[in-house]
Formats: sequence, C-alpha cells, structure tokens
Amino acid sequence: MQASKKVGAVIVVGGGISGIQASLDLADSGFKVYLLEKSPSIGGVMAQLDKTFPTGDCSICILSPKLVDVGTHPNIELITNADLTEVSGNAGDFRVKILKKPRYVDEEKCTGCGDCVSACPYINLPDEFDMALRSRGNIFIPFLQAVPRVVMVDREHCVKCGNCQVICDAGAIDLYQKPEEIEIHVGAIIVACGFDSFDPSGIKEYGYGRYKNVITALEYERLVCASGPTGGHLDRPSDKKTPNSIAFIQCVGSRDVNHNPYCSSVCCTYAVKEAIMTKEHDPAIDVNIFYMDMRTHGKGFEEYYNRAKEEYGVRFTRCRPSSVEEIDSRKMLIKYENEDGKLMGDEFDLVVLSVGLKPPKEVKELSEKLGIDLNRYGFCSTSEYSPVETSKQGIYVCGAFASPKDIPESVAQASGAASKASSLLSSERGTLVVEKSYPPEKDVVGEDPRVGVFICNCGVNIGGVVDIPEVVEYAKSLLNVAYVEEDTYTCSRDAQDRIKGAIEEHDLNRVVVASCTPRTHEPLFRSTIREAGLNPYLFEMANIRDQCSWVHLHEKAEATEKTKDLIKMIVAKARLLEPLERIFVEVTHSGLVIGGGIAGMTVALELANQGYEVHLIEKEKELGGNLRRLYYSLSGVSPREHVNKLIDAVTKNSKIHVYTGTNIVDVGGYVGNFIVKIDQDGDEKDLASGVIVIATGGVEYKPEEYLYSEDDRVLTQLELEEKLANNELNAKTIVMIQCVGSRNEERPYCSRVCCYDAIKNALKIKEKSPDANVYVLYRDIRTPGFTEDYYRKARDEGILFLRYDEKEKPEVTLDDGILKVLVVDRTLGREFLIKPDLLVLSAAVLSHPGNKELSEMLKVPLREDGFFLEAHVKLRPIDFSNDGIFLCGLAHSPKSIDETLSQASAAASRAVKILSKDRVEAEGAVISVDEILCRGCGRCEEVCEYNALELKEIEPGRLVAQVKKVLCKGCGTCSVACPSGAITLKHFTDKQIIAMIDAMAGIF
Amino acid sequence: MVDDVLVIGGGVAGIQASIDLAGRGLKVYLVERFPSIGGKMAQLDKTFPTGDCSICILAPKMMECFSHENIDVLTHAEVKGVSGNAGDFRVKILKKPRYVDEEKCTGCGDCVSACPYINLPDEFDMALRSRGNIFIPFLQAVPRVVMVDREHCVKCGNCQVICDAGAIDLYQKPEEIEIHVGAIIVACGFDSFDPSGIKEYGYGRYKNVITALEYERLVCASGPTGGHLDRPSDKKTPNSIAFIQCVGSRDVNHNPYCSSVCCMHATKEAILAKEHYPSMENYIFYTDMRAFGKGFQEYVDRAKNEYEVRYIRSKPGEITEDKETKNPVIWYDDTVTRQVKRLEVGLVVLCTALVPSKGIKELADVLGVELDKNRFFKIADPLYAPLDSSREGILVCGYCQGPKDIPEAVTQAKGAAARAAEVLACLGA
Amino acid sequence: MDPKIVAFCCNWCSYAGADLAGVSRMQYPPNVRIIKVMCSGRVEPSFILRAFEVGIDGVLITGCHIGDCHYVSGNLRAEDRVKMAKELMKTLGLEEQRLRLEWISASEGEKFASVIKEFVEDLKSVGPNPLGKGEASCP
Amino acid sequence: MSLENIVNETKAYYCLECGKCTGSCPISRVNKGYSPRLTVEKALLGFDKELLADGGIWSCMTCNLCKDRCPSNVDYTKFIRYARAEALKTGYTGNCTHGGVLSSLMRIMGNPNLKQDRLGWVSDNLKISEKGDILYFTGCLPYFETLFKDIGVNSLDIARSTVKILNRIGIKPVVMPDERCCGHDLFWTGDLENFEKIAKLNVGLIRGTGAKKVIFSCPECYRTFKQDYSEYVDMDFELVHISEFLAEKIDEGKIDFGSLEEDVTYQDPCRLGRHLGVYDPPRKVISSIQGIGLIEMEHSRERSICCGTSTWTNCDRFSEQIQKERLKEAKAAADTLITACPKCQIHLSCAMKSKTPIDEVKIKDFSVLVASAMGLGDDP
Repeated sequence: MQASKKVGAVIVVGGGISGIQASLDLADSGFKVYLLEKSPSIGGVMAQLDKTFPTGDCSICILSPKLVDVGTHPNIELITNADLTEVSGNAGDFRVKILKKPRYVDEEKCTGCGDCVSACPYINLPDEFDMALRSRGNIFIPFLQAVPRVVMVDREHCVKCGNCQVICDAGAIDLYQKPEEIEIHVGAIIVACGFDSFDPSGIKEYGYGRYKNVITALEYERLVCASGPTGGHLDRPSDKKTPNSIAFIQCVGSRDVNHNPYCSSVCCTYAVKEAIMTKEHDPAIDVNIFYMDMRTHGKGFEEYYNRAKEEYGVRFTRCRPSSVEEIDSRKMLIKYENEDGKLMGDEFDLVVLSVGLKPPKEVKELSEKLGIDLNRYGFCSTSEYSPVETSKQGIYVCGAFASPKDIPESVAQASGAASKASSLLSSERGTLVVEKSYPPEKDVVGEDPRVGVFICNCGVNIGGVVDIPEVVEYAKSLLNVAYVEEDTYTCSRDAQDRIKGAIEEHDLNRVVVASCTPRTHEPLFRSTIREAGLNPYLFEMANIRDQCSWVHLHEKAEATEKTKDLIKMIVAKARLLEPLERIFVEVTHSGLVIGGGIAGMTVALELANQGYEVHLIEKEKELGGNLRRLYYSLSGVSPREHVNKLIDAVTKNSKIHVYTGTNIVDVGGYVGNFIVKIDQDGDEKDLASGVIVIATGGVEYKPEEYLYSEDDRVLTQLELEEKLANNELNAKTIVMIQCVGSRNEERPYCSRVCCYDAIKNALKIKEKSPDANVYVLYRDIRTPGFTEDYYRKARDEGILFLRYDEKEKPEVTLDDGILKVLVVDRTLGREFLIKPDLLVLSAAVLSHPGNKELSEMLKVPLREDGFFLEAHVKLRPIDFSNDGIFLCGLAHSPKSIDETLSQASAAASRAVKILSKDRVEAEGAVISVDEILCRGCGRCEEVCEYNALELKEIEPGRLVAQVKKVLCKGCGTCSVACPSGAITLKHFTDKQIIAMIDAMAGIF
Repeated sequence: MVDDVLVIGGGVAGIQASIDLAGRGLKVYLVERFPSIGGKMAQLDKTFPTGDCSICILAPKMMECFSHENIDVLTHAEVKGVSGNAGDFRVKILKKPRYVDEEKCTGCGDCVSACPYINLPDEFDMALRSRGNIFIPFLQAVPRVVMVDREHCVKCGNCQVICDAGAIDLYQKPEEIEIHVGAIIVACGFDSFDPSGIKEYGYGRYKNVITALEYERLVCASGPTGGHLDRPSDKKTPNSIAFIQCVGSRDVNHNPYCSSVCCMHATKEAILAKEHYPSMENYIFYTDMRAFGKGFQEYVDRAKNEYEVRYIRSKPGEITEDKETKNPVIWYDDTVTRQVKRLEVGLVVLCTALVPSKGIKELADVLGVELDKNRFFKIADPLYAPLDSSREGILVCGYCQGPKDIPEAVTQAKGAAARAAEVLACLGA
Repeated sequence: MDPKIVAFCCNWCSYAGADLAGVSRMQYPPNVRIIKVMCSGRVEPSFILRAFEVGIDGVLITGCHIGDCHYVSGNLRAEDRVKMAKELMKTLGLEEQRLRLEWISASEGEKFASVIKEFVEDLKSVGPNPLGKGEASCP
Repeated sequence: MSLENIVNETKAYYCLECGKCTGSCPISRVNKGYSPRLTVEKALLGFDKELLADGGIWSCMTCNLCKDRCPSNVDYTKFIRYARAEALKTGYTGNCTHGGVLSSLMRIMGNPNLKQDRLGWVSDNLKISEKGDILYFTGCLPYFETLFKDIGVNSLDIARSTVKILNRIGIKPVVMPDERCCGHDLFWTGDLENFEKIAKLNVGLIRGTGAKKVIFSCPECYRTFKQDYSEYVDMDFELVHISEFLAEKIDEGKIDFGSLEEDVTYQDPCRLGRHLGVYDPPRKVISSIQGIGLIEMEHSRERSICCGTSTWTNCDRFSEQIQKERLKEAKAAADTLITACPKCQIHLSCAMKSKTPIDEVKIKDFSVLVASAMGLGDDP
C-alpha cells in the first residue's frame, strides 16, 4: 500500500563504501540523502585497509576522493556519531528518529587543524581505527583522511584539563554538549551497516589474545599500512622485530558449524593479497597459507592466486591447523595433518588468522526498529532474485550486511539498492534537491591582471613556522599584485566573505590563496570567487602548509623563503590564467541495452520503471539468453520461470522497445548523445540514446577433452539439466569433473558457477534416484557465502567428492564400449577407477564471441580472455573510463544469478544518474586545438585513452585533430605528444608552467 | 674640311637621318652591320598606336635611302677605326664578305631554294624558323641580295650552279676601306634582353613562354607561321595569352631603367590578338601602366573596354607548366584583391627589357665617346645638346642613347641630321 | 649553496603523497618547490631543460605507480619522455642524477619525504648546476 | 632597432608593391593570411605594433626566394630577422615546436661553463684527432638523433658517414668534444645576445685546435659561420661544405666514389643554394657515382622549394602542405630523395608520417649516400 504523498529523500544507514556509493548515486540522481554513521567519520572498514585486491591499489587513495565527494555534496547531509532510534510510516513516507551523540566539538567551527590533538596530555587510550595497535588522546581525529575532518572528545576518559579548549582559536570545543534527537522525513531507507570481523579469541586452540604474535588479518592490514601505527614497518607486536616467516590460517570462524557455517567469501583472496604485500615488502620472508579450498572465484582473483604461487613464491598447504602454541616466547608452532596424513609441526614468527565476517553486533535491535527480517546467520534475509530488497517494502539492503562479499560486489549492490529506491520515488525526483546558482561572470579578457593574494596562518600550522607578515610584505612587492590579506583561517566561513568583499572593492580579476592543499579546498574557494562573479578558473592555490610549514617545522627561515617562492610561482601562473567556459552537453532521455538475457531485461525494466524509454537489442530470435536452459535453482525458484516472467513484463512494458534478431552495426556520439546504428534482418535504423548498457552475457565452453564429442554419454552440466528436466536420466553411476576448460593455461580464470551447478544437479539426481552413485572430481569446491550450506547438504546426501591435482588430471578412456575414468585422489594419494554410465563435465563459461567487435565499436577495452575491462576493479566495477557506457552480468565476468541481478540494477542506477539530468557538465580545464597549427599527424589520437581526439577530414586531403571537449579529462599527455604545439591544455599551458619555473629561479 | 657624313646603324633612325642629310645635298655613308638595313622595326608586325603594318611604312624609306644617289649604303660592314676630329674624321670601315657580288645578284632567290641544308636558326625570325646556308635576310630586305653563311656552308656548289648571274663567289675576301667625313651620326638601336637569366619565368624551359619580339614574328604575316598565332609546343592557337611586363626592366639585378615601350607594345598585341581571335582572353600583368605618349591612354582604355583586355596589377612570382597541356601556369599576388592566385593560360609573352645593342662598348671606344651607367651613349647635355655625344662632331640618336619609341627615334634622327649639318656649317665658316 | 629542486607532482597520486607527508609531519629538506600538474604525462622535456637552463640544480618528476594512473597510461608516457631527457642531458654533460622519476602513491607520504632527502644528498654530492645562475634572456 | 631603422637598413622603401615576392612565396601560396608585400607595406606605413604582434613573421621560412627575385632588391629575409629581434624584445615569439626543447637546448649551449659529453657516437673504427688542420663541425647532430629517432631519422649517420669518407681519403678530422650549436636558430629568431656568446665560444674552441679548414655537413652552420659570425668575431680559418670539399677532390682525381644502381633526386637546401650559391658541387659528387641517375625535380637549383619549416617555429598545416607538395615533386623525379641538410631530412621524413595518403619516398642524406656508394658500409 503506497503512502499518500511520497518524499523525495532517502536515508542511508551506514557510512562504509556501500553506504557512500548508494548516497552518491541517489544524490546525483535528484534525491536528498541523509547518510547516518554511528562512528565519528564515514569510511568504514575499507578505510582501515592498506591495499585492496586484486590490483594492489592503496585503499585510502581510491576511497578518499569518494569521501570528499560525499563531504562536499550539496544534496548529502552527513549525520555522524549518531544512532537510529525509531522508524515509523511505510514505503514512500517514513519518519526516522535519530539520536546525535555529542562530539563535544562544534562541527561548524572546527577546521580539523589538529592543534588540540597535540595539546592533549593523556595519550593512552587504544586507537579503535588502528585496532588498538597504537594509542590516542582524549581528543582525537578518527584517521588522517576522516570526513568530516572534525575532532572528537572521548568524554568518558577526558579529565577536562582544558588544554584543548585553550589552544583552539576557533573555540570549537564544548565539553558540555548535549545529545540531540532529530526526526527526518524520507521516502526510502537503505541499510548498509556492513559487518564486524569475527573475534577469534573464542577459538582457544589458536591462542589469539593469549599470544602476542597471533593477530587477525585486519590488525595485519594496519601493521603494513604506511599511515598505520608502525608507519608501514612490519614489526610484530611482541618484540617489534620484522618476522622472517608468517603463517596465514584460513576459515577462522567460517565454514565452522560451531561458529559460522557459511563461507565469508573474501578471506582467501585477502590472505593472498596480504601474502603478496608481505613478499613485495621483503621477498625473503617465508609465507605459508593453510587453506581448505582456495576460493579465489572473483574476476581476476584466480590469476592473482597463481601469481602468488608462481611469481611471489607464497606456499600453500591444504589443511586446517589443529593448534597454535608459542615456544620459548619467540616462535609460534603450528601443528597440522598434512595431505599424506602425517602430523606436522612448523615454526613461524607470526601467525595471522584470516577471520571471517559476521553481522554487526547491534544489528539485532536495528532490524527490529526497521522491522526487517534477518536470516538464520543474522544477516539481512534476501532472495536470489531480489538480492537488494528486504522483507519490508521501501527498505533496501546492500553490502556485507546482505551477505559476506568483497568491495566490487558491495559497490554494485549499493548502486542496485539506489536504483530500487530511485524507482520507488521516481515521481519525486528533484523535488528536494538544491541547485547552486551564481551571479553573471565578469568579463576580464584583455584586462591587465590584478591579483589578490590571501595568505592563511591556519592557526599555528603555518603561522607557527612561517613569518607571515614578512611574506605579506613580500607578496605586496610582486608585479600585478593589487591586494594582499592575511587570515588566521582562510577556509573559514567569514574569510570567504572577506575574499568576496576584496574582489569587489579592489576590482580583482585573479585570486591566489596560499594555504593548504588544493585537493581538498580548491572546490570551496572556486565556488567562493564564483559567488563574487569571477570565473572559477581565475584561481590558484599555493600549498604552503602540507608541502611547506608542516614539513619544515624546524627550519623556520628556509620555510619562510620557500613560502615566498611558492607564492611568487603561483602569482606568475595567475597572471597568465584565462577564464574557461564550463561545457554542458544536452542529454537524450533514453537508454539502450545490448543483450536480452536476465541482466539486460532487468536493466531495461528498472529504467522503464523510472520513466525512461529503453531500446533492448537482442542478437537471437527471442529474449531470455542462457537462463532459459536452467530449470532448477538451489533456492527453489526456477530460473526459467523467472526469465519467462521477465520476458512478458518486458514485452508488455510500453516504454521498452525490443529488437530481436538484431545486430549493432555502428556506435557514434558520446555520453548523453549516442547514435547506435542497428541492423534488424536487413533494414538499418539509427537509435538515439543517452547511455548504453552492455549485458551480452557469456557462452558455455564446448569441451575438447575427456572424449566429449566422441561419446554421447559424456555431457555438459546444461545438457544434464535438460535431461533431468525431461526425466530422461537413467544412469546408475555418474561422474562429474570440475574445472573443465577453466583455471588452465589458456583460460586462467575460475568460471564461478560450475561448482554451484554441479552440486545443484548432483542433489537433483539424488532426489530423483536416491541410490545413484555420484562422484564429483574437483580441485577446489567454491561455494562462497551461504551456498556453503548446499555443499554440506551434498555431502550429507552421500555425494562423493574426490580432489585431483591440477597436474594429475583424471583420464577418461573408452575400451570396447565401456567408459572408464581413472583418477588419483589427492587425499588418499591412491588411484581410483570408476566406470560411469554418465560422465558430466562442468564446462567453463566463455566470454561472448561478439564482444571483440562490440568493444571496437564502443571503444571500450577487453581483457585477453574476452570479458570487458571495467574502469576500476574495486570501486567502479560496472563503469568504463569513457562516460555513459555501463556493464553488467556475464559480460563483466562469470557470476551467480544474484550477483548478476545486483550488477544489473547497479547499471540502471549509474545510467539514471545521467538520464535524470537535462545537461551533463564536463571538465572545464580541457585541451583546445589550434586548427592552423595542427598538421593532422595523429600523434595525439594515439596517446588519448578517452577517444576525445579524432582526426577529421575537414577539407579533401586535409586532416585536423578535433577534440570532443566532453570526453577530454584534461591530463595533457596529448599536448606533449603534439610536435607542432597545436594543442594547449587550458589552465596548465606551457607558458604558465615555464613562468613558474622562471619565477622559482628568480628570472623575473 | 669635308662635308660628308657617316651614319652608323641602318635602322629607322639611321635611314631617316641619311635621307634628311642627303636631301640637303650632303654625301652620306650609311654603315649597317646586318646584311640588310631596316633594323628592329622591320621585325615588327604592327606599330602602336595606329596599328599600321610596320614594314609597310618602313619599306618606302628603305628604298628611298638605298636608291638615293647621295647615300652609299654599306651593309654587312663595321666601323673599325676613327681618327681626326670634328669636320675631318678618317673612318676605317671593314666590309665583311657576303660571298655574293652585290652588283650581280638580282635577289631572285633561286639559290636559296637550291641549298640542301635548311637547319640553321633564322636570326631575323628569332630562330622560330630555320634557314639554309644561303639566304635572304628577310623578304623586304634592302639590298635584296642573298648572303652565304660561310661558316656552315659545305661548298656543295648547288647555289653557284643555279645562279645565272654568277653572283656567288665563295672565296670573297673582307675589304677594308677608309672614308673621310666631317660628322658622324650614331643610330645603332637596341637588342632585346635575354630573359633566360630570370629562371623563375622558365623562358627556354617551357616552350610556350616566348619574348615579345618572338611574338611579333609569330603574328607577322611574313613571319614563320604566316601570321597564324601557332604556339611553339603544339602549333595550336592558344585561347588565352598573358603578357608580363617589366621582365628585366625596372629591376636592379638586370636593368634598372624602364624600357618605355613594352606597356604600349603589349596593349597593341593584345588588341590585335582580340581582333584576329575574338574568343581570345588577354591578360596584361603590369606594375605601373605606362601609357604616357600621345593617344596612348585612350589606346589603353579602348583595350580595356572594347577589347576586354584584363589588366592585372601584379608582377608574377613564378611560372610553371601543366605537364599534359603544356599550358604555362602563372602564380601571382593580385595586389588589388590581395590574394595569391594561379592562372593557366595558353601562351605567355615576356615583354622583355630593351638593352643597348651588342658591341656598343667597342663602337664607343672606336668612336672615343662615353657610355652612361646603363651603357647607352652618354649625351653631352640633356637640355641643350640632347643629340651630341661626349665628343664633338659625333651625334647620337634613337634608342642607342636611351629608351624611346619610334616617333621619338625618328624625331631625334631628323634632329641629328640638322645638327650634323649645323656642325659642318659652323666648321665650314 | 643548498641545491634547488623543482618537482612536478601529479595531482592524483604523488601530489597527494606529498600532502600526506605533510599531514604526517614527515620532515624533509626545504630545497624542493612543487609544481602541480594533472598527470606526469603532462611534463614536457622542455620543462626539464628550461629548469636546468635557469640554474635549478635538480628536477624531480613523480607520478602514480604503473597501472594506477588516473589517466591509464600517462605515467608510461612520462617514462619515455624522461628517458629522452636523460639522453639529452648525457650529451649536454649534465649529470644524469639531476633528473629523477619516482612512482609515489597517495599513501606513500614517507616515500615522498625519503625521496626528497635522498635527492638533496645526491645533488650535494654531484654539486651545483654547472650552468650557474642562468641568464637566459628570452622565453 | 626600431622598425624605421629596419626599413632603412633593408632598403624596404624601394618596394614598388609589384607583388613578385608574395607571388613567389611558398607560404603565401598556401596561407592566405601571410604576404611579404603587405608585411613590408605595414612597416612602411608605420603599423609597428600590429606587425610585431603578427604571428605570421614567425612563419616565414627565410628561404630567400622573395629576396632573390625582388626587382627592387629589398632584403626581405633580413627584414624578417630584424623584425623578429624587435618582436622578441616586446615579448612576442613564434609557436615553438616540440615544446620549445630545441631553443632551450641552444640557449644552454650558449652557457660558457657547460662541459658536454657529445662524442659517444665516435666508435673505434672512426678516426678523429684533437689537433690538426682539418676540422669537422657536427653542430646539433647528437641532439637531433635523440629527439627524432622515433620518426626513423638517425642524424648521427651523417656524422659517421662524413668521418668515414674523410678517413678513406686519408684525413683524421678534428672533432671537438665540447663544440656548441652554431646558434643559427638563435640568430634567426632574434636572440642576438645568446648568439654572440655562442659565436665567440665556437671560434675560440676552433682556434684552440689549430684547424686551418673547417668542414660542415650542415648548410645552416656553414652559412652562419660564413656570413653571420664575422660581425661578432673574426676567423682565421677556411670554411667549406662537405660537398664542395669532395667536389675539389674529384678534380684532383683523388677520390673514387664507387657505384650505386639507384635513381635519385636532390633537394637544394635554401642555406646552401640560394643563401650561398652552392648548387653544383653536390650534383657533381653525386653524378660521379657510377650507375647513379640524378634526375632534377621540377623546382630545383635557384627555384628549389624549402622543406617547409625554419627555426623550429610555426610548423603548421601550411608547412605540411608545402612538405607534401615537395614530396610529390620528388616522387615524380625519383624514388630516393637526397637531402644535404639534417633539418630537411627531419622535416620531410616527419611529413611522410602524415595520416593522409602521401608519396612514399626514401630520404637519404648526401654524406650517407656517398659513404654507402664508397662501400664504407653502415657499421657504426
């Protein structure tokens, strides 16, 4: 029952990477977002990680830009250090009560300068962020890149000595601040409260808590992290020495009926990552991972696992250690039974427990307040076909709280949840959002430069080191400087007004602020000078804090000289700054989806529900794709049925135009203005669309090995399922072989779904003929998350699992009509001969053969194995570097049905982010090409990664490079490649940079 | 004191001076280097501004001069030495052998057609056609006597056999004579500047780029093509002609002075071309249109309006050629529209400068007179003695003392004759 | 005389790394002046030569680790251009150590500081820029 | 020097505005906005500011076509050089190509305390000496090699071939280890201050080796030494281009250039041809190679067309059109184009990389051709 009047706002509970992604998607699609976080800063567990797999990116580097986006987004209201107390109302119209716990600091006034932190005398409390590996004071900043960058008082331990209040010039500290209850009115709720890592102290035999040198994987992350307690030096807790042998123990608290029976999905891959980080840190360290099944099933994870083994020399031992003991307080002894059944005891300097994921501790009351059901493991209960919907309408879930998953899947699910909320409230889109408006810009072209220089003290941070008055006098002496002002905090509210006043009063046409780093404060100052009628690009910052005063604390004279130089250089550049116009591009309000499988249809439906026209292009004669051949699913609902439901929803929906039996001939245009030429058996048509979603799916591998094509008793899993569905199965002994065509030289990736299908079909066989003998020959059984239950159920039903080694593959022979399978079982180490009536091969999932041609047309990259290469494995899994094109389903990589559906709605959400706008703004500081100087040599086109430059024949025989400003990202590589100097990168021109070099050397 | 007068140069000026002097009863010796008198005017087709046929108005004077009893015409002869001074000059003259007895030869021309070797360039027709070893300088030559090109003659004897008058004597010797005169008038005219030095115009490299004088012969009825404007490359009539002015004139690297006659000459040829070929397109590339003479400006206006001659104020930068059609292509900066353009035409006529005739330095030394910086004869005083050379008793008239057109040359010739008579009279008194 | 260093830092990784060194108060010698560019791929060989021409002692170019570049291949281009610049310097007789290319991620504040320290020591051992106080007259 | 003095110095007042210069200028033919005549006109009528700010003065190739053909002998090339010096003073420059790395290199080489290490290319089988009568000046070849090997031009092959040829005729040329760029581009872009420094440096170094005769393979160096150094420093040694030096050797019968079955055509470098009048020696040397066919291009000798760009400034679409036209003309003559100047080789090779259909011509340097004909091989 829909509420009478919907509200165009959404509350997102939980400020981890999922909460952040969902908030950004919604805020950019025209909805007001309240982001509620119980701790003092958003960032979640990801902020604590050092590196992320499989690329080894530095975690905070790829997270902090998103933190800053959330912190400065006009439509996102951040509510930190607060808890949800009560929820009433229903889908479209919820009332949510929130208790804001006191920070004892006024968020408006605090500039995060950190003077108070160093002034606090009591530094003895465990730093939660650094997993208590270091201590903090009573007043502290959660972590260096915290957003909001505001300190917090640990009132409980604070003795109210008042040092911090004295030192704080901004007068932001109020030790008697009261908790505050507020009520907000939203249309939908997204729960993204993440997870807690399993506390292994309960597993006594591993000695966590008893032995100092037994730590959890997250503690290990902090140890190796550069901004961590030890500055990135791997010092083990006991004696602060670098260990020369480390053991990782997998499945600590997971796949363990006494603790958590499910598989936490991420520990295998993060153990491999931490092993690789260690080896990169110091190759001499011996690393050994004790595992049961290496579950590196995600995209690129199998190659990452192989690299750990082959390139980095990480050792892998298949067993579950029985105990960890400390011998003579230096060494850790791990006892375990090796593959041959012998009891072993290896010594290590450090033991890292790969602890699993469990729901956050306060999730019990939270779910009651929200009125949503949890599953038997305490995670939010969802279904295979609606992975982001909770039991209550209007409340959605995403991230690890739905089920243990890694960052790319969480990000995809976050966008998926955003898309569901956006569909629900699409009628209210744009009602509660605010669009900043600015006065008309002053025309400064041709005027002599009049530069205003605003020099910041940043409290003591700069003023304490640099002699600011001397610098102010110096600045006044510089050519073209019309006004110089000194402030304690140039970034404060009142300083902005002084800047605007000075621009008016002294008729300034260039502004220079000498203070902290432009990376965080440039947007603020740019919008300030825009409010004073100056083009935002007539602005430059001199970083005299992070890159000067803070790093030359004890060399005050040199720091002052350096500050003068830095200001002189920035003023030299400022003189040559030009106003740049911001480029807007009209958006065609329709989407185009390539591929009519379950993924493509889901995207089409979600876009249509939000009111957008959709062109759905399918190569085959009818819709449905691979899932039409899947009759059963372990969660009950048959994929075939779900697909048929989708097909008739799509065909009925007036906004979706279906083109079956159609190929894409050519793709032109760019984000917001794509022109796609299609060929429907003969007649060609041009379709206009604002976005393109690739959902081309995958194809089953036709095995060349194991006599597949030579004997009709050898089938693939899909063929077996067809037989089961038509009850044509009359075999007594059935053998299944896993990893056929996957995880080998040619296709080094894991096809992800075959373990799931094999177990599903094996259980179906046992159901139909209980006395059948089913053998599964496997290398690793990869049933991540809750599907681990089915693996246990299969063993329960008497299905025999024999592990074979990659190098000793089973041999299938046919002598006079009898099929024979000979396998060496790794556990017993003995040969095993089976004469099956039926041999089922779990064939690999291949990328769609049409991807090559499509990737060339769309100019998006492919990996060598033919799957598409997304913009960023971790944080932009369904985007490409070129805007407006998105990706989901098997086209990304082999994945399960629920992951496909999350990605599909995620793609819809990313698409809506563009479609919901009339105009898309592009980067202003881009390149321009002088058409006279351009010789059409094409070297710029070769280096541009964004196809922003194209050689066009504007006259017969004359080529000229023309730039699509919308696609240009402003990196400037082409301007260096251009031999004739035809390309200038606005805002970073050669002249401007040379002027800075000359200024530094005192040339003028 | 002697009353005879020596006139050097048998062009229109020389002829006129001789006739005037002879008319006064004075004895005149007329020395001409070329085997016939007539000079450059004989080579012209028409004269501006009237458009009269050049040879028609010149031939009667040539005959009058040749047949005048007071005038001894010595053709194919050169002045070798002069001594003495005004009123009493001793002049050595070298009569170069014609290998034909002037007295006997009736000019019937049988010998010319008998000569088997017709492969030498005809100087008179600017090498546009070839002539034999024995030839008549040109149809209206005076004296109408053949001449043997002894250098190339193989002495096959055909001409001798054919000649009834027995006029051919292949072993004729040069003869030096000395005459005694009271005054000398020099009228040795001019030569046409060889533009092959100006490489950018491609004269000598592209067939269809010719000089103004060559053009005259092409369109002259008695010329090599019988007056049909057949361009050298394919002997076809071009549908457009471009005349380029100041080629070698007003050019400090060649001749700094302005040759004065080319502008009018081009206009004349353009008009005539239009008359002969109404569909012809004519272009004249000029820097300054110098139509300063009497009736000249009107002549140019008629050319523009009636005969659609297109005047382009530009001096072309370069001439190239279209390889297939052999049409010259002119690259020029149209200084009026300020655009660089390309014009393909059927034929290009270079209106080359007119320079002092070859050998003027030696003649001046022989005569003991000075030349000016442009190597024309220096005149004593442009206002009061415009016809006197730097040496008393020796007078200079016509083009050899500075650029001028035919009417001026004739006027100066008559002046020089009168001045000579005056000199003799004063000396005589 | 203390060596003077100009550093071209890419906005996304090494500039952030320098900031982090500041945030973490890692001290390093004040000889360096940082010029922000959007990508290490924006640095022209002429910037490097211009620096030496006007008397600067050392040029440091920092960018994202290979594979991390915000613009995908900017750092690879930077590698080629530094290679060319070093060849020119070798012929000019300028010591190769005066030009350094370092990959510094946003979280490697400490690496940034240690690179500066190392570079200053290097330059002290190599000595001042032989071209002296440049008096180049025209841009 | 004010614009008025420039007009007097170059006798620009003689201009009759006949347009022959603009009609001949290869740039004006493709670039409607540029006209030598109008530029002089502006100077004559006192539009100083507009002229100095006009980017066009940096497009002029200073190829002397207009100067040689001007009926009034206006020295337009010198006029442009002076105008550029004046423009430079008021802060205007041309569009530097390659980011301005070339002009930066030259200014660095004007610095007295530079100690170069530029003889890396001299391998063991190339015999050079420190002192001696004959000196071979290599100019910027080592730097061009680094900058332009990516478009397939190995400028140092010129140096190697020249030394091999000289060694073959018994000469171990002096090659100076710290020789500076001749400063041609500084001179022609008006940076006379640095030019003077470089001139003095180079002549001082040469005098130090006691050389009596200096051989150049680069026409720009040759002309700069021959015509532009004398104003700043006097030289007591002979200057000769490699082609002239080898041509003399033919007359003395001292040299046999071997044989090469190939049809070639020859690009007259502006500095060697029109600036210095050296047309025949290169042709004489080339045609003395047995079996070679030297076919002249449509525009050759005095009418030769420049390779499109000078002093590394304003290398734009117009230079490209000129270069493509030139390559077409070369292709019509022969499959191989012989250049006698490292810059011609670089600019024309770069034009060949154009994306529009272009006439494939093999471009080979004069010394490299001669060396390979003499069988001196191409091992370094």
